[in-house]
Amino acid sequence: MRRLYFFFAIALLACSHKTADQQLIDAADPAASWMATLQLTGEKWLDNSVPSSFVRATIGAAQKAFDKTSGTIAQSQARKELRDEIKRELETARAAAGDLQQAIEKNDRRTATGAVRRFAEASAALQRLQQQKNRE
Amino acid sequence: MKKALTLALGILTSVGGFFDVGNIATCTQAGARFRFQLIWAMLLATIVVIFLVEMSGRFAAVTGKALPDAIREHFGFGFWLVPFVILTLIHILVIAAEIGGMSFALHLVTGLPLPLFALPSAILVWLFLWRSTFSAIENSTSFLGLITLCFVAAAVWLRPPIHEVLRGSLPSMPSGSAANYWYIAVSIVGAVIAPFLFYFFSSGAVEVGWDRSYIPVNRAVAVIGMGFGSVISIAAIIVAGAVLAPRGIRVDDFHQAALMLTQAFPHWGFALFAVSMGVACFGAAVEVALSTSYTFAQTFGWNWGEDLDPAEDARFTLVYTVSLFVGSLFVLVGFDPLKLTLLTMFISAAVLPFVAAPMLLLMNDRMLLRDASNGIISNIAAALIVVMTLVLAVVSIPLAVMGGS
Amino acid sequence: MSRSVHVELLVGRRVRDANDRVVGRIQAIHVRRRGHDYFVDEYQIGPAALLKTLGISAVRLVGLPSWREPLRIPWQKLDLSDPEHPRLNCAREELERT
Amino acid sequence: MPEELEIIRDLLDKQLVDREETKMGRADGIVLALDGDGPPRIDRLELGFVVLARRMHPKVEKWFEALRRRWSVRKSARQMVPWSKVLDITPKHIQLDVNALETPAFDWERWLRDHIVTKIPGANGE
Repeated sequence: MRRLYFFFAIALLACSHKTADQQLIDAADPAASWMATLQLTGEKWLDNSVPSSFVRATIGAAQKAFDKTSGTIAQSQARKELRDEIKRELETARAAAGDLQQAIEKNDRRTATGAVRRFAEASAALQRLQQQKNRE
Repeated sequence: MKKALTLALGILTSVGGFFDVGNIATCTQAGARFRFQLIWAMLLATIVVIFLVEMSGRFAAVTGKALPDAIREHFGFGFWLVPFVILTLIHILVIAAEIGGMSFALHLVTGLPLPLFALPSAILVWLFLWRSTFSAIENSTSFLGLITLCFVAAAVWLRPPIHEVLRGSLPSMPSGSAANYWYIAVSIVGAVIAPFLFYFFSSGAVEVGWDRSYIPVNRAVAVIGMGFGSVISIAAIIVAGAVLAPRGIRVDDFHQAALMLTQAFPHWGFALFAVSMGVACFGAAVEVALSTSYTFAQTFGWNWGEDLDPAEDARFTLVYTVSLFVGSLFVLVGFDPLKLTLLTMFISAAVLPFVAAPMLLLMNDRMLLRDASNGIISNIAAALIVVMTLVLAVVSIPLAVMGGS
Repeated sequence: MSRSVHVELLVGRRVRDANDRVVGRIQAIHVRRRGHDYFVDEYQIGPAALLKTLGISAVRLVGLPSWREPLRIPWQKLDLSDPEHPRLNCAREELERT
Repeated sequence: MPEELEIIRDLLDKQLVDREETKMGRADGIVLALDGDGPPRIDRLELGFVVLARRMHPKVEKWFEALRRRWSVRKSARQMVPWSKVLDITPKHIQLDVNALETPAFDWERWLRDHIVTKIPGANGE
């Protein structure tokens, strides 16, 4: 029986120091999902498939999720570089959301296209973090 | 001829009652998070619900009594009290979730804030119940429900990889996070095997006056009706799996699911999703509100029946009026419709034993059913169902804590 | 002095015999018709009686050997002066012999 | 009327209907009379929330009683139906020789109908 406890202790230890980073990446998962949602929403707006009111409502909901994630970053004990990287992606997404908001009010398709591209990059970056974590 | 008409109506009823806010929420989450891996959960739930719906219809046809009526009379008020209280809470929560679904659909179409539509949705359902007879209700809600076929059309149009869909139809271990996988699987089952379904179905059978000769019709209605509703739900899983999963979009909010039809139907996709959701939730809200009144009326022995004018059964009318109003308060206060729906589906899964067990006991009562009581197959199925619901109930609480993130 | 007993409160009450030992719970009350009125014939105690009342034969549902026959108490043997505590006016064994 | 019955299975909690088979509540309670040294006789049926409340728990009954005194519509808490009023006993219901609308069982129904339901258009299906 003793070996079992030994094995169990090692397993706990192994994942505990990584837990902070892992937890932060998992916590950022909804934000990545919302970035992908805004990307799709922007694309569909450009295809005239969705009304502006829907885009506005989706941006609102996304911003709430971004705020929640930035709150989690503030309290997280994960590695500094990791926290900064996620914060950077969040800022990109937040700015892009603001631009998309203006773009749909002024029907400015060029800015909207730019915003959609930035959503794509930000969500791709966070998804890469997720894949790296899964491979470790 | 009358039987053929009843068969058609019965099937339509099951379509109307089957696909609702619970299915939309759980199927889009399952597809978005695990692509086609959870189709088996929907298939399993459908088989179980077909058995349970067939039994409740057969019981009503043979004894002329609906389930709440029979359970109270047979096991006594003390025994019935606990399931009755639980069922009432579930009824209120499901009404709230359905009104949440309707309000979200109206929010999509108009862009106005969601809580604004809580009372209007409840009043719309109330007006429909107040003025219609049972059969009028059933035909129209189900007919409207056919619009949800757009999910099937979208699933076919997207041409998902068949081998992957088939592999998903067999139970499998999760690739992603296990807790979330089983959390969604349990909520899928909770959404399909909704407790009100049997109580409503048996009351409906009494309303339209089924008798022993309707047992074959009842079986056909259960199989085709539930099967039909299940096809639409599986289509929703496939569409979410094909459109949302590759983009890494999780469904934490209904807004994230609202675009899933736009890939197949660029111009109509958005409107189709809104109308489908609105109509499906409206049909379900009508049925759940009615089911609440049936359960109360049969428990206390009041005159009941939607065919009576409101003046003739004031208490029956009062029950669905109050439950619709109380249900709408949840949405008015600002509960998020998706979280409210998932919570409701979870509690439904957790209380299934309380609801299924009394029914299965009844189905074995030779005195009441004589030769129509459960055969060996139904009994084995019944025993498996009770065990499954117990496992679900036990497993759902820890899962909600771990998997619910 | 005519007293009355509420059946709905009698259901499931534990019955004690003359030696204060618990005999079982009241699960069924059989009555027989004379004219328009019905008069109690016997009471039945125990799990088998409960199952019979619920119309389920244990054999059929679960496949267990059905419990032994319910204990039957002729009406005159049960003292209902205190409905909260029904008492047999004889020992338990006496009942089982008949 | 059947020769033999089992009170709990065949009578208690049974659906009650009047002469025209209008549903009028359930046999929430059954009272046996212990008169003289003969066997107990079924004396009457009882209906009403108070009867049900007492079956749940004496405390619930007191709470119901207080509630009822303050603003209840019903004149008497529990309605008693003498056994002589029983017309027929079938597996589906117990038929009573009464007119449901006049019985206290319908106090609530009448009150709701007169005060709320009929005030709303379309109540009588016109």
